[in-house]
Amino acid sequence: GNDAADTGTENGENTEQTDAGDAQLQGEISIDGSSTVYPIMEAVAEEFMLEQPDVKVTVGLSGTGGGFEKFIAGETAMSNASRPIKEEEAAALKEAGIEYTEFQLANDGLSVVVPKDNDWVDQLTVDELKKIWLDNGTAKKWSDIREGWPEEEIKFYSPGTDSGTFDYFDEVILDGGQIDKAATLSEDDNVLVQGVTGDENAIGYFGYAYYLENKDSLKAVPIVNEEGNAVEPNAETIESGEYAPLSRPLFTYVSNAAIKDDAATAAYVQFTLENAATLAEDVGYVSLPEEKYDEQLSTLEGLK
Amino acid sequence: MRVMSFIGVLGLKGAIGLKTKNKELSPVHELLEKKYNGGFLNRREKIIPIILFFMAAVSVLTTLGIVLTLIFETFTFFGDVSIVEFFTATEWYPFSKTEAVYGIWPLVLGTLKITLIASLFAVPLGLAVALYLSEYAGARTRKIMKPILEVLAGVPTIVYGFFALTFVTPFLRGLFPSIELFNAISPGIVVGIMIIPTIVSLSEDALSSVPEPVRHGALAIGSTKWETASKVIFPAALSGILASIVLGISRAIGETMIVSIAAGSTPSAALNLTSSLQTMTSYIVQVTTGDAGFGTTIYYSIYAVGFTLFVFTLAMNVLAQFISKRFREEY
Amino acid sequence: MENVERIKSEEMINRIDSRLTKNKVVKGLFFTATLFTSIILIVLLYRIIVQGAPYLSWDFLQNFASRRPEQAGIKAAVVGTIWMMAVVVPTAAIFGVGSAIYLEEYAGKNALTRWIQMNISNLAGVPSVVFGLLGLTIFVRLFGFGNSILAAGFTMSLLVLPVIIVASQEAIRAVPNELKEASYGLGATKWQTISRVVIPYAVPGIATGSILAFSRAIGETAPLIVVGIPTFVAFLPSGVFDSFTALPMQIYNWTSRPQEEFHNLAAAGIIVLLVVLIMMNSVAVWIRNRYQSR
Amino acid sequence: MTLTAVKSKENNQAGQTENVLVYNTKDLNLWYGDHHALKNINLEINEREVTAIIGPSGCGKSTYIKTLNRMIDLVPGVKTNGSIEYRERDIFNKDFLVEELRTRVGMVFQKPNPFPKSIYENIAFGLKIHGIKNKQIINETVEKSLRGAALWEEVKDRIHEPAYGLSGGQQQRLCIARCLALEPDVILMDEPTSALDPVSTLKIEELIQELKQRYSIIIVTHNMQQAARISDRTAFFLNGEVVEYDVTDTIFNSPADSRTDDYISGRFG
Amino acid sequence: MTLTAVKSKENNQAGQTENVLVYNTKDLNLWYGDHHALKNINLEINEREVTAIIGPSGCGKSTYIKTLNRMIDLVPGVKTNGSIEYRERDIFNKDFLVEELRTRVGMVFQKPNPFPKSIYENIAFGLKIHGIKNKQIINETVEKSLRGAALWEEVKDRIHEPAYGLSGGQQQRLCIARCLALEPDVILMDEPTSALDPVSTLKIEELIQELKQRYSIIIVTHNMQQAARISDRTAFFLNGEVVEYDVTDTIFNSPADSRTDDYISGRFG
Ligand SMILES: Nc1ncnc2c1ncn2[C@@H]1O[C@H](COP(=O)(O)OP(=O)(O)OP(=O)(O)O)[C@@H](O)[C@H]1O
Ligand SMILES: Nc1ncnc2c1ncn2[C@@H]1O[C@H](COP(=O)(O)OP(=O)(O)OP(=O)(O)O)[C@@H](O)[C@H]1O
Ligand SMILES: [Mg+2]
Ligand SMILES: [Mg+2]
Repeated sequence: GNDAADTGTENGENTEQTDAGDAQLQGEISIDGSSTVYPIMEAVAEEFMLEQPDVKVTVGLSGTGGGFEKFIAGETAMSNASRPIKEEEAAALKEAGIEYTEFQLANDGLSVVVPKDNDWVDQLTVDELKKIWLDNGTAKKWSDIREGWPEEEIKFYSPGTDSGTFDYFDEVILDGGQIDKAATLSEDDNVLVQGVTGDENAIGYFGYAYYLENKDSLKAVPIVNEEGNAVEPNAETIESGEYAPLSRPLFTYVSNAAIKDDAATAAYVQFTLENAATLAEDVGYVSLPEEKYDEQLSTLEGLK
Repeated sequence: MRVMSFIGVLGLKGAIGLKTKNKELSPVHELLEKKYNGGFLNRREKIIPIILFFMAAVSVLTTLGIVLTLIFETFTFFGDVSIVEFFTATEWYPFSKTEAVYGIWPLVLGTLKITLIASLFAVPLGLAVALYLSEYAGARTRKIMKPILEVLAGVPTIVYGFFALTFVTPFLRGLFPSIELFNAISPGIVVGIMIIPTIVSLSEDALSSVPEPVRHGALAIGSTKWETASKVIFPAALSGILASIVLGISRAIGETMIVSIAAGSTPSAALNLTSSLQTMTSYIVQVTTGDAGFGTTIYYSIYAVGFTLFVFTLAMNVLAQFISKRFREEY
Repeated sequence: MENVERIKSEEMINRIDSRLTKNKVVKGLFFTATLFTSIILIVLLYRIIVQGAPYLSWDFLQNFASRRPEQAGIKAAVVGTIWMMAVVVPTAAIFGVGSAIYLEEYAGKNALTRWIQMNISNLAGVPSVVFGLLGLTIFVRLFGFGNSILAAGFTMSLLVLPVIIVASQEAIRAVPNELKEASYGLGATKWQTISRVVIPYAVPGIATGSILAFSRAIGETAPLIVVGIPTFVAFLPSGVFDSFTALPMQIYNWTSRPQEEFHNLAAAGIIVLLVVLIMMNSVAVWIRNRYQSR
Repeated sequence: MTLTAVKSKENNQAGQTENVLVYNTKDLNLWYGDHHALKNINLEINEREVTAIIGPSGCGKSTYIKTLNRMIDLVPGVKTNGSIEYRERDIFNKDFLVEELRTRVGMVFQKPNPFPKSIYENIAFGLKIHGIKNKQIINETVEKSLRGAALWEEVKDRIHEPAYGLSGGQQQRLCIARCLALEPDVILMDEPTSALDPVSTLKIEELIQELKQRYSIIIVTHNMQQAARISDRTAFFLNGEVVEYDVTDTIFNSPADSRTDDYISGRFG
Repeated sequence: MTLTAVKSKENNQAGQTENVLVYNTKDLNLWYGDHHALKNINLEINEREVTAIIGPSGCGKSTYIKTLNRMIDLVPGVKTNGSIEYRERDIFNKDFLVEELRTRVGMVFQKPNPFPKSIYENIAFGLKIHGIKNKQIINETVEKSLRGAALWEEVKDRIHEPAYGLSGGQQQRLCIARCLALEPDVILMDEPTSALDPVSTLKIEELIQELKQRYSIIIVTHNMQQAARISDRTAFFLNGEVVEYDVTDTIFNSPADSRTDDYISGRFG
C-alpha cells in the first residue's frame, strides 16, 4: 500500500492536480481493445485508481476489432484502437445508437530494423522500402535494392496481417499492395525481434518500444522523410513529426453517453488526456504535442 | 464339546425366541414397521434421475450450442465467400486489400503438419514412458512421475510456445541451419511435449488396469517383461491407449498458443516443414486478438474456420471410436 | 516322441538369452524415453525458475499489475484464478459426476445413451478456442454475464466437463458390484445406494481423474482471450458477477511486452501458477487418501 | 456329523405340525433374455427353518434366491411370470415396494461384502438409510447385532476400525450382523461359506443353527454335507427345475428321484 | 473316497523305491519386509508325484509355491535365505534365469487367468514367445495341449473364439493347457479349484491324476479331502513352518504331530 502511495505522489510532480482528485467517485469503467494501446491504458488506469480507488477500471486486450465488437454491443465504455475506426464499425455503432468521440493518446513510431551487425543498410527511402517489401513474385536480394549491397536473399519479418501495425505499414508504404509473400509473419513483436536478431539478412518492422528494448542487438534504419532528411526514430523525432511517414497514431474511442451520464468515466477520460503524455512515454510510446491534448480536453468539456 | 455349546446356545436363544413371539418389539422394529405403514415411496427417487439426465444432457446441449454458435456466422461468411472457393482455393489470404482469397487448404495443411509431427513425437515417446512406468518402473518412480506429469499438463501453453521459440528452434537450427526461425518442426515437437502428459497418464491407467493375474499368467510361462508387456498387456489395454492417443491428438489439433508463437502466421500451402505456417486455431486467435474490423468478412471467417475445425475433430473422434471398438479385448 | 519334445524344450531354453537381450534393449529404450521426457520437462521448468525466481517476493503476490515491472504484482490474477476455479471445480464436478451417474446407473442401453456418450467423447477433442467462441456467444452475450467470473468459469467448466465425465464413469464402473448389492439387499433405494456407497467409493478415482482436467482449466489462455476477459484489473472481485483477470492472461500479457523485466515477471507468474496447481493437486491427493483409508 | 443330522430332523418333525409359510412360490418362470433359467418352480418355504438349495453349477440356485428379494431386478433383461408370495403378499405386485421386501428379507452373499467403512458404520448403515437417527438406538442395535452374529466379543474393542481389517470369516459374520440390525424376517444366503476357510465355515454354520431360532433362513450351497448338516429341508435344482424338495434327511438318504440320487452320490468335498 | 486314497497310497509305495527329486528345499527362510513368512523350510519333492500343501489361511502355502518358480520376485521387499534346488540347480543362482525356470516349471493360479485372446492364441502364446514360429508345430501343440487338459472335445469348434467366453472350469483347464504346451517338468497349482463348481473341480482332479503320469505336480489346497484324494504326499504348513510332511495316507490317518491331527480333525465338507 505505502509503496504505491509514494509513487503516486512522485508522479504527481509531473501531472497537474486535477479536480478528479478531490471528489471521491464510484463506479465501474470497462475498457477493451487494441493490445498496442493496452500498456498506455494500463498505466492510466493504475494511476487513476490511486486517486479514485472506488472506481473499478478494467482493461482488456481483445484487439482493435474485438474491442469495437464489445463497444458496439455496449459492453465497454471505451475502446482502444491502433487504427482509426472502420466504416463497418462506425455503421454498426450508428445502428446501435452509440455516439462516440475519438481521442488520440499518443504516437507509435514504427521502427524498421536490421540486425546490429548489418553494416550495409545506413538509410532507406520510402521507395526503397516499398521495393523491398512489395511482393513481386520472386525472391529479392539486397543487391536488387541498391548497388553494392550483398547478393544475399532478404528475409522479411512483419507483424501479422491482422494487426494495426501491419495495416498502417501496408497503407503508407505499400499503398495497400501485397506484402512480400515470403515474409514471416507473427502476431507477437517479441517473436519478430527474435527473428531479426537471429538472421543477418533480415529486415523487419515493429513498434518503437520493441526496438528501444533491443537496441543492443538491433539497428533502427533512418528513413528519408519528405524533406529529404534521413531520420532515426526517437522520442523527439516522432513527437515533432520529423520521423515520417512511419509514425502512427493510437486512439481511444469513448461513448459520449458514458461521459455525460457517468462522472467516473468523464473524470477518467479527463485524467487520461491530462496524463497520456507522460504515461505513454513511460511505456515506450511517444507523446503528442501539448496543444493536441489541450484541444482534446476542451472537446471533452463540451461533452460533459 | 461342540454339542455342549450347541445346547447352551439353544437354551439362550430359546429365551429370545419367546420374547419375539410375545411381540415385544425392539425400537428398530417399531420404527421400521412405522415406515412400512407410512410407505417407502420417496419423491426424491423419481426426481433425481431426471435431474441427472439433464446434467448429462448438458454435453449434448454444448455440442448443439457449438454448432449453433458457429453455423450462423458461418452462413454469413459464405454469403461473402463462395463455398467452392473455400474448399478448393489453395491460398488463404484474407487480409489482402486487393484480392482476398479464402482457401482453407493452407490452414488445414498447417494443422496437419503440426499434428503429424506432434503425434510422431509424442505417441511413441508417450507410450514408451507409459510402458516404462507401468511395466518396468518401481512403485516409487511411478508415484513421483505421475503427479509431475499432471502438473505439467497445467503449464500454460504460452510457456511451451516460448520454449519452442527460444530453446527448441535455436537448437534445431544449430543442427540443421536450413530450418527457418518459424517452422513446423519445433512447434510440432513442443506440441508433442505438451500432449505427452495426457498420453502417458491415460495410457498408464489403461495399462495398469489390466488385471495383475493376466500379467502373472504370462510371466509364469517364462515370458520376459517385454513379451508380457507387448504381447499381452498392450493389446489388452489397446482401447484405452487408443483413447488416450485420440485425446492427445485432438489436443494437438486444437493447440493454439504454441503454434501462434513458434510457427509464425503465414498460411502456406507448401509441403515443406522448415518454413513458417499457420494453423486453423492460430488463425482464430490471430483474428480474435487482432485489429480486424468487426462485421467484416474476416471477422466472420473465424467462425467458418472454427466450424471446419470442429468438423475435423469430430471426424477424427468418430473414426477413433470405430477403431477402438474393433480392437476392444475384454478382460 | 518323448525325446523329440525334450529337445524342443532345450531349444526354447537356449533362446532365452537373446530374448532377455531384447528385453534389456527395450527396457533401456523405454528408460531413455522416460529420462528424455523428464529432462525436457526439467529443462522447461529450470528455465522458468531461473528466470522467474528472483522476481518472486511478497510484494509480487501483494501488488496489482503495474506498468512498472518492479511494482507489478499478480494479486488480481491469483485471486481471479482462484475465484474462477471456485466456479469451475464445483460446476464441473457436479455436472461431471451427475452425468457419469446418469450414464452408468440410470441410462438404459439405448440410442439416446449412445448418442450422449458419443457427444462426450467428441467434446473432449474439441479445441479450446471453439469453447471460447461458445462461451462468448452463450454466457457473455446470451445470458448477459459479461466478462465476469461466472462467464469464464462456465466456459472452462464446459471445456473440462467431458474429461471429468469420462474419469468419473470409470471410477463409478470400478465400484464392486458386491457393494451395491449389499446396499440394495438392506432395502436401500437406488439413490441411497448411489449417494452412500457408490460415490464415496468412487471419490478417489474421480478426484484423481479430475486433476488433469482442472490443471488444464487453470492453464488455458485461448478461451479466456476469446471470451474477452480483461487483463488489467486492480481490484479484487467481490462476487461471481465481477470482472476479473486470471493468471494465464496476465502471463500472456507480460510475455508480449517489450521490456525484458516483464518477461521475467511472466516467468515468476508461471511459478505462481505452478504452485497453485500443485496445491490443488495436493488437495486431490489428500481427498484420495482420506477416502481410501476408510 | 450324524448327530446334527438327526437333530435337525427332529426339529423338523416338530415344526411340521404347525408350519407357517414365509414364502410360497407358484409356477415361477424366469428368463434371462431368451435363456429360460427357472422353469415352473413351486416351493413352499417354512418359517423358522433352514431351507437349503443345492444343485450343480448353473442350475439356477442363485437366480432363484435373488428372485426372492427381487435383487434379480438389477439384472437387465430379466422376465418372470408366475408368483412368489411372501407372507401372503405377492412380491411382484407393484404396491409391495422392493425396499420394504428387502428390509424384511436380509441377504448374505457368497463373498463377504462389507462396506469400506468402520465396523460400526457397516451396521449403522441400514438403520440410517431407513431414517433411524437416534444415536442410542443405533448404538444398542450395533451391539445387539454383533452379538447376534457371534462377533461382538472379537471386535468390541475396535468397532470404529475399518471393516476391511477383519478376516474373511469375521467379515462374513459382519455381513450377517448387518442383516440382523434390521430385524429381518427371512435371511437369504448365497453360498455364504464358499470363500471361507474351514474354521470360519464352522463358525458360520453354528451361527446359522442359532439364528434359526428367530429367523427363517434360505441357504444356497454347493456343499452337500453342509446342507445335510444344517438344513431342515432341501430343494434340489437341476437345469432350472426343482427336481425334488423334501425334508433334508429324505433327500440325502432316500431321494425319490434318481437324478437326486445321482447328484448326491457323485458328491465330494 | 476310500478307494482313491488307497490307490494313491499304492502309487506312492511303488514310487518310493526309486525316488528322483525335482525340488529340494533346504533351510528356506523368507521375509516380507519384517514379516517372517517362511521359517526354515526343508522339503524334498519327488518326480511324478502329486505333492499337496495344506494348512490354514496365511500359513505361507502360496508364498512357498510362488518361491518355487520365483514368481515371488514380483513382490517388492521380499528377502530369502537358504536354498531351493530344482533338479540339483540352485534356483536363486543368478546363472539360472527365471525365464528358464518358469518355462520348465508351469503354474496354475487360484483364479483362472487366461489372456484376453482367443483360445488358440492363449496356448500358442508360450510357443511364440519362445521363438517357435512353425505353424504346423504350433497347431499340433495346441491340439495336443488341449487334449492333455481334457478340453479339446469341448472347444475344438471354437478355438479362435475369445477365451473369456469359456466357463470358469473350462478357463482353468485352458490355463493348464497353456502350461502343458511348453512341456514343463513340474506344474505348480495354487488352489486351482477353489473358484470352481464341483463338476469342474471333479474334472480337474481327474486331470491331475492323469497328468501325474508325465509331470510332477505340487498343489496347494484348502480342501483336505481333495488333498487326501489326489495327492501322494502332503505337507502341512502352519505359521510359515512345515509341521509335518509325509505320505498322504499317514498325514490323514496317523499324523505324527498333534497339531496336524487337530487341523485335520477340524475338517469337514
Ligand atoms: N445375468 C445373466 N444373464 C444371462 N444369463 C445368466 C445371468 N446370470 C445367470 N445366467 C444363467 O442362468 C443360469 C442359472 O444361473 P445361476 O447363477 O442362477 O446358477 P447357480 O445355480 O447359482 O450356479 P453356481 O452354482 O455356479 O452359482 C446359468 O445358465 C447362467 O449362465
Ligand atoms: N505381498 C505381501 N506382503 C506382505 N505380507 C504378505 C504378502 N503376501 C502374503 N503376506 C503374508 O504372508 C503370510 C503368508 O501368506 P500366504 O499368501 O503365503 O498364505 P496362504 O497360506 O497362501 O494363505 P491362503 O490360504 O489364505 O491363500 C500371511 O501372513 C500374509 O499376510
Ligand atoms: Mg450361484
Ligand atoms: Mg494362498
